[in-house]
Amino acid sequence: MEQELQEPVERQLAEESWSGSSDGYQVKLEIFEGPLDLLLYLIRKKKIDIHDIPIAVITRDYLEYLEKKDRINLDREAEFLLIAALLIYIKSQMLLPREQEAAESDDPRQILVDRLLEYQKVKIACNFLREKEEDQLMRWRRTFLPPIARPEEAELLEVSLFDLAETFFLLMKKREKENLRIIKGKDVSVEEKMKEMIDYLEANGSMDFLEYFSAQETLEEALVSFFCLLELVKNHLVIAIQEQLFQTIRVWLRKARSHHQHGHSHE
Amino acid sequence: MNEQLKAILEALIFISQEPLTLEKIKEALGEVPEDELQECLKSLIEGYSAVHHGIQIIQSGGGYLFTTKPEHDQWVRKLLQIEKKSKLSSAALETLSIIAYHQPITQAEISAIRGVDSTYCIKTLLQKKLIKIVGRKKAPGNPLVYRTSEKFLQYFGLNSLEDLPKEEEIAKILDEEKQSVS
Amino acid sequence: MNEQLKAILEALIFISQEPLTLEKIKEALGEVPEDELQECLKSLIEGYSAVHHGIQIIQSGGGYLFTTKPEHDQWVRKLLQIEKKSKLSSAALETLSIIAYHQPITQAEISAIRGVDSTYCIKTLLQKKLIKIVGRKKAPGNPLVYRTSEKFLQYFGLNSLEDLPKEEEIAKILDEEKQSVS
Repeated sequence: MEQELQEPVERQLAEESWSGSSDGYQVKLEIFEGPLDLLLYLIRKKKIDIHDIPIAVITRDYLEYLEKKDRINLDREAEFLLIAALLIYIKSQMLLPREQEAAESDDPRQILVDRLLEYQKVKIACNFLREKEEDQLMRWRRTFLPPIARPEEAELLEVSLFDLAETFFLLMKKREKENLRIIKGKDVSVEEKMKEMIDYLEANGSMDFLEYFSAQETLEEALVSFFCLLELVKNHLVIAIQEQLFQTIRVWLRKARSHHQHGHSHE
Repeated sequence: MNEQLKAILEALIFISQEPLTLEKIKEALGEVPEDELQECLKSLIEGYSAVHHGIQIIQSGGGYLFTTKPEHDQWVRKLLQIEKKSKLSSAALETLSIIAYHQPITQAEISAIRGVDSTYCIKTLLQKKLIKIVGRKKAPGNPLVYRTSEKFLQYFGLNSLEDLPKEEEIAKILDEEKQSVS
Repeated sequence: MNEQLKAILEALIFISQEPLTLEKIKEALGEVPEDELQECLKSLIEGYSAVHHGIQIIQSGGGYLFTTKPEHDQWVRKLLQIEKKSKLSSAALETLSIIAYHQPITQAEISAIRGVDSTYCIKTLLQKKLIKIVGRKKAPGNPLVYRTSEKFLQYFGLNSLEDLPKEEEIAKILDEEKQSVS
C-alpha cells in the first residue's frame, strides 16, 4: 500500500522527547498521547484500582510530572493543565465534609473514572489495530493487472454513417412526439453551422452527439447540423466513435485535419 | 466440490484489483447456488493457508483478496526495492480507534475522549482516506461528522466493522491485564 | 524439496509486475543453489498446471509470471468490465464535485471549470443517477442544465445540499498542508 503513512512531524516530536533525560527511567510528557494517557500510566505504575483512585496521591504524581518537563508545546500543556485542574477540584471535593454517607454516584471522582475507563478501551482498540496494521503492512497485494488477461482498451467502435443516421432519426422522431415547437423564419446556413461545429470541437475536443443535437433550438437547425456532421465524416475531417453499443456517439476532430479544413472553408 | 467453479473463483480473486465481493462474483457468474459458492471459497482459502504457499487469500473490506504472506515481507521488499512501510502515528491511531467505535462522531467529541485536540489527526486521516466526512450533526455550529472509510477496513485487513473487538472482549482483555499487573 | 524456498518464489512471482527472471530472483534471495531453485520452480509450475487451479505460472520474456488460465477468459473479462463500471473515475468525481457546488450548471460551464471536455463524465454520472437534468438554460443553444440527484445525497450520506462541507471548512482542513509546503 502507500508509503508515508506516518506523520514525520509527530514522530520527530516523539523522538525529541526521549532525548536528554538525566533521570534514568524518567519519561517526558510528549511521549504520552495526552493527559489521560499519562494518568493511566501513573495508575498502572502504582497498581491502583481505577475505580478507587487515591486522588491525593495521583494528583501529586501527576503534578510532579508536569514540573519535571523541560519543554512542551503550549497547546499540549494547556490540555495537561486542564486535567490537573480537574484533579485538584476533585481532591477539594473529597475533602469537603459530607452531610451523609454519599451515594456511589455522588463520588466526585466518577467523572474522571468514566473518562479513564473510556480511554482505556480506546487504548485496547489501538493495540488491536496496531497488530492488524503490522500484519497488513507485511502483506503485499498486486497493484497491477497481470498481462495475459489484460482488459481490452475501452471498446471503441467506429460508428458507420448508418448508425449515425439511425440514432439521429430516432432522436428526431422522439422530439417530434414531444411537440417540438418549430420557430420559423430563421435561416441556418450549412457553412455557418459547419464552422460552428468545428469551432466547438476545437474548443471542447469532442462533442456528445445526442446532447449536441438535442440542444439545437429548432428541428431545422438540428437537421442542418446533422447534415453538416455527415459531410464532415464523409470528408474525414471528424471521426465519430461509439464507446459501447447503445451508448452515445462522440465526435472528435481528426488529427492532421488542418489542411483539409483549410481547403474546405474555401469552398 | 465443483472444481471448475473453484478454479474460476481463483482466477477472479486473482484478477480483481479490489477485494472481490460476493455481489461482484454473482454479478460476473450469474446464477450460482449459494452453498456451492461458499464451499468453493472455503476450500480455496484453506488450500492457500498451507505452509508451502507464499500467497494467501484473505477477507478484507468485505471481499476476498490475494496477498503475499507476512513472513516473506523482507524478500518481497528486497525484490521490489522498497523500504519497510511506515505505520500510523499513535495519535492518529488513537483518533482512528475512537472514530471506529463511536461513528458517526464529530471532532469535538473525539477530542473530548482523547483529552487532546484532534484536528490535526483528523486532517491526516482524511488525507490518507482512512476516514470520511459523512454529513453534519444537528447541533450548534452544525459540526462535520466523520466515519471510517472502506479503505480503513482494507488497511487493517478487517472484513467489516464487526471484526473490531466487542465491548465484552475488551473487558476481558482489561481483566487479564489487571491480573497480570497485580 | 525446499518448501520454504518454493513459498518465497511463489510470493515473488505473484508480486512482480514484470516476468520474474532468474537474475532478479538471485538478486533478491542471494546465494541459492541453482538446482534447488530449478526444482522449486518446476514444482511450482506443475502444481498450478492442475485443472483445479484458475491461475497458472507461465514463462514469458525470460521470466516467470502468474496469469489466469485462458479457459476462464470470459469470466475474467466480465468481472473486469463490472469493476470498471462500478468505479467512479477521478474525472467523474471531479465533474460531480463541480456540479455539487455550482448547481444548476451546464456542460459547457463544467468543461470550462475543469478545462477538459466533460460530456463523457456527465453521461457516466447520469447513468449512475448521481446527477439529473433539470431543464435548459435560456442561452444560445439552450444547453441542458444539471443538478445532483436524491441518490447523490444518499450516496454521500447527506441530508441536504446544505450539508456539503463549505469551502472554508475544507480550506481549513487542508490549510496546514499548504503552509508546510510553502
